[in-house]
Amino acid sequence: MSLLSIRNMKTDIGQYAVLHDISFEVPEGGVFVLLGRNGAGKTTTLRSIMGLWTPSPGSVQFRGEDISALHTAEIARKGIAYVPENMGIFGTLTVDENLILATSNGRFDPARLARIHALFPALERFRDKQAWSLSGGQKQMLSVARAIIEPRALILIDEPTKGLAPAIVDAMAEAFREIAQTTTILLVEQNFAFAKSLGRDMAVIDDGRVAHTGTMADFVADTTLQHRLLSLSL
Amino acid sequence: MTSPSLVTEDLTIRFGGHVAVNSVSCAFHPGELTVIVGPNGAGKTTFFNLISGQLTATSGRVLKDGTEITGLSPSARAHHGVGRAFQLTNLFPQLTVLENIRLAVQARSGHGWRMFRPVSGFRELTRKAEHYLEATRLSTVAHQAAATLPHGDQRKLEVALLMAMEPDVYMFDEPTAGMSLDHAPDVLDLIAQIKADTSKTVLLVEHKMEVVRALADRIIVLHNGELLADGDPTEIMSSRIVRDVYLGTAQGTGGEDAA
Amino acid sequence: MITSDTRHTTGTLVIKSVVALIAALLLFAPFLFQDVRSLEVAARICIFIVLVASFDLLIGYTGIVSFAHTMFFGFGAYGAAILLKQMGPGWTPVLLGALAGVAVSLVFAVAIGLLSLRVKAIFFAMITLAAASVVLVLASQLSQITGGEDGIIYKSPDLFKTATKLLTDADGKVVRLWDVKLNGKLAAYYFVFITSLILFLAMLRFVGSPFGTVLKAIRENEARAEAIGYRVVAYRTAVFCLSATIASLAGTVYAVWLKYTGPDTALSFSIMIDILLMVVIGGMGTMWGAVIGAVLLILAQYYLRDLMGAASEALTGVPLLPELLAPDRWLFWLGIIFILLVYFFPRGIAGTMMTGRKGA
Amino acid sequence: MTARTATLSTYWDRAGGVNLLPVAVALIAFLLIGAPSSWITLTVAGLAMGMMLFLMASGLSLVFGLMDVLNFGHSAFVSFGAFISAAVLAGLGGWLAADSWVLNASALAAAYLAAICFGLIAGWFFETVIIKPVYRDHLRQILITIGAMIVAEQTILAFWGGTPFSVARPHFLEGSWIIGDVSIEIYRAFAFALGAGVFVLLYVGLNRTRIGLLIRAGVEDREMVEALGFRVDRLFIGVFMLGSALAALGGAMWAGYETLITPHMGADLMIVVFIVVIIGGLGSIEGTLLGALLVGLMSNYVGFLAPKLALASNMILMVAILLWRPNGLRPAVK
Repeated sequence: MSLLSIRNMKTDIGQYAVLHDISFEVPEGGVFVLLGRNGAGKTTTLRSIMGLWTPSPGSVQFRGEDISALHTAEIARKGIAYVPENMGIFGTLTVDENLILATSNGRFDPARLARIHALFPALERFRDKQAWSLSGGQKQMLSVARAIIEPRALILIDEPTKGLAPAIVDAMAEAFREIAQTTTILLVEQNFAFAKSLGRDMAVIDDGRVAHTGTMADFVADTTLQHRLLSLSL
Repeated sequence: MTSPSLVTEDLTIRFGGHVAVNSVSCAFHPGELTVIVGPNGAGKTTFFNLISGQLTATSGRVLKDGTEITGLSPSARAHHGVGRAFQLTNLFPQLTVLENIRLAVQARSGHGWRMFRPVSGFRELTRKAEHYLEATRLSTVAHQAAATLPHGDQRKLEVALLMAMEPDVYMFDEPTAGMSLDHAPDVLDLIAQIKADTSKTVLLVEHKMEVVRALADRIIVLHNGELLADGDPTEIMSSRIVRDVYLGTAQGTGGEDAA
Repeated sequence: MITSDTRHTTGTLVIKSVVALIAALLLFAPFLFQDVRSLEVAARICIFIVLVASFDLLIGYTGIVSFAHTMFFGFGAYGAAILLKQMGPGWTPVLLGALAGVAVSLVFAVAIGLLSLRVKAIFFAMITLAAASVVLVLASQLSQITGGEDGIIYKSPDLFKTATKLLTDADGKVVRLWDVKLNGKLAAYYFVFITSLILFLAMLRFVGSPFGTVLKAIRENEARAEAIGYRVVAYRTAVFCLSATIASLAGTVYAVWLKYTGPDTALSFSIMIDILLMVVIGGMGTMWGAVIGAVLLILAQYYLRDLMGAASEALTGVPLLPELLAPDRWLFWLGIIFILLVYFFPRGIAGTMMTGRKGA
Repeated sequence: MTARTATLSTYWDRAGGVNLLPVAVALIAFLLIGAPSSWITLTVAGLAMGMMLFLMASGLSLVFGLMDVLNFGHSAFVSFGAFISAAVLAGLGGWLAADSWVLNASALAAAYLAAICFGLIAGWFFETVIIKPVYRDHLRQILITIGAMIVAEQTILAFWGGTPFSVARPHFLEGSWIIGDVSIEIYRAFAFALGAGVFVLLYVGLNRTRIGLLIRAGVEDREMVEALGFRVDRLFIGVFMLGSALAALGGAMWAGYETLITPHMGADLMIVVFIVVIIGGLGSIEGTLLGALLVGLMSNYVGFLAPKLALASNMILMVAILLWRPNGLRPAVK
């Protein structure tokens, strides 16, 4: 059974219909990549899963349970974490405060904190710094760290490599590989090289619809398909 | 060569410690269509915002036909002939398509302050608006509220608004974003028409390579806010540096930008 | 959501015919309703239609929420009142008063506009509220000029004296037309009616003009309006000034009609509340809504209260209910109706009726 | 910017920045007033008034910061707090008249508690019934809350009538302390102390507790707090209730300060409260305290120096500050 299954999801934002028909299945484990052009509806898909926009009723099943009508906070409590495109860091709070906020009871599990500090040493060094003073890459690390400070079943991550230096992108890929061993990741990514190296399954969204689903290996092998869907023609 | 209609000199903007556009100097000439490419976050939209006035530069200058417009408001720049369309649909949602276009025509005509004659009395406004309706093939939906249009038509209306402003410099920010490939050609035809008028300068941010190949007279590559390359399309598209940027092996952001 | 399309649906026709009927009733009011109180009501309706419509230019057409509208109304009223008091009855003080009221209103409107129209709508609402209340306090404190809480009583121009005979018959008696004396009172009413009509028609012109379309564009999408070449701050300040000017003129006309000006008739916050209620109940962004809202509320103000008084007396003995039904408590019920309306019919009466089928 | 102004502003920031404004106002007033004894009396009055304004304004400001909701009917809580506490005090006239200090204080505590309880319940009702349906629609929010204000004011009129209502004060808060030629009204000192106590509690609550952490995070990015699994809407009801209770407490204290109250007091105070939050910057309680102290001090100094300008002085202060900082002195980070 798939962990998350999206069936005929439609989402309107205000007066605009943004998602027309989105269906795909995210199996348990590994990294599932959502690809698509700018404005195709990838971010809206993640936000709809998270309940930040209202998707059509019955369209989102998580572990077989319909979550499309739940409140965002309840969806989060089901074990879904969200790392938004803008990272959603609380700038006036310290790094530790940002992290502790993401725990359900206000206490760190020492082992998980140690694991996070091992993955992202900067977060240990700047524990008491206000988060706005971090660099872009460190903020991204903090945002990801928040998502794994407690065990979760699924993490939705929106363009984590946007505007990051290559060294940090590499560190991020490393971290994702580690996280993916215990947690399923649904990744929206524009950086194809990055997506390629991580993804097991994938879907392409175009104009608010799913244009293709399959495995990453097949997609990488099929350049015509890539060309048609992503215009990778350079 | 003609004198440039739009020039940026050392154009720079910082947000806190982050330099989003870094000392970009570039001249754009009438009769030329320049495509601006670069990975996401490279500063393309910010560069546009600096030219059209949604953002004000930290340092550097913007010149239109030799007149400095760096500190002006967006509306003043529009009156200097710098017009732009937006990446995200940005219309007057409750007004009809015709009303949307007529507003742009009217802004150009300077009739916005006339308050004693009904709009219907300004025949030439309506006539011009209808002209652009036809040019963009939106006549059939002229009396529909903009918000009720399908996405593709909204993108066309976005372009129609820009055309109705009749600027000298046209700036398109991903005009086909979110459009499926079947609908994109309509918008591209419109841009090709504009390009055919040699008195106009066109700037285009675009990801789709077939579009770039079909339309570009020149390509500039932005990367981490800096001007990385500038030149002839074939030259740029085959250049090593651009490939590296796009395939994520260059220093700085990796990025397969077409996604 | 405010509708912009006024295409010819049945609803539109109904609203327009109702407005035409109201106009006809107001035109013949002195002949149709021959008691003093009714004429008072009719004149008040005329003035408030203008006042509410000028407020609609802000709230309905441009999306600006101001609480300073009575302040401008008051400037116009006090301008005429002070000069009529100082200079005695005549047309010069009325004209000068109107001009002075408009001038002061413009100074305030420009100052407030430039200071705060750039900021968020909520800030603007708070700042106008603060400004209006300061002016109200000043008006009651500067009693040498404004008469303080008591206000000013004065005479209107001679033409409007009840004793003035517009037409006399052979015996020198005032001519009656359908049993109505053609006297100064009648002239005063038609002065109110005609000036109100002119101001209202002028506003109808404004909203249908290119200027009006720019206002709607700003309401819909401020950033895009700026991007296609409209200076949003300038337009907002302009419409704020325009609306202030009309409110001020309405104030002058009302001062001439009432022959009394005080905080309660021209400046108080309760007038501002009335205006808000009228524009919302009538329907924002339609102009016709202003007419319907003003008529309904003023009729309620005058006649519903009598009804409530009767009900209150009938219920003597029941706890609290008589208190809530007392004529002075009519605002309580209006407040509740208002809240329900904003929830369920945010377009108001005119807006709800005139909305055609979607996308029609 | 020249190097010189840069240095000046650095000094300014290091010395406490905008927090120094009330001190600066007090110093200028000292020079203008001349007589130290009057100055002290006025300063105490100003600080007391500032603290009461702070109580009334803090809820308004926090609610706006957290949910982008501005409640134009906030003044209803102030009026109701005043009337309810006055009614309780009137009802407990026996306790107040008694010689026992304990009974006196109990009557006052009962009155304040009644106001606070009312604030909590009314706040809950107001948020769920009035505000919730119009989140994110500022125009309708303004209209609805104005409507609610009308209804609330009319309800007070129906209950207590339109005539001024006199408020009893416990005996031990009457009179003044005389130190040399300086006289300090005891009630003012008490109001200041109580207000300061509430501020400290709020400050500690916001900065040292988990709920406070959630509120501060929610002010910055509500969606993200929800995505972390917390119901900000429920938290918001709590904050709204707290804000209403504080406003009611402020009203109750104000009733004792004025000793004569009318149903319009809330609406009149509302203007001052708005000026306070505009000056302070919406969304932060530090900013609100700053604005409240400035307004309190200014009103008292100007009321002494040029009585007719008292209310206008607040307006002038607001205009000056907005010209300098369009978002107020210390707005919440957005």
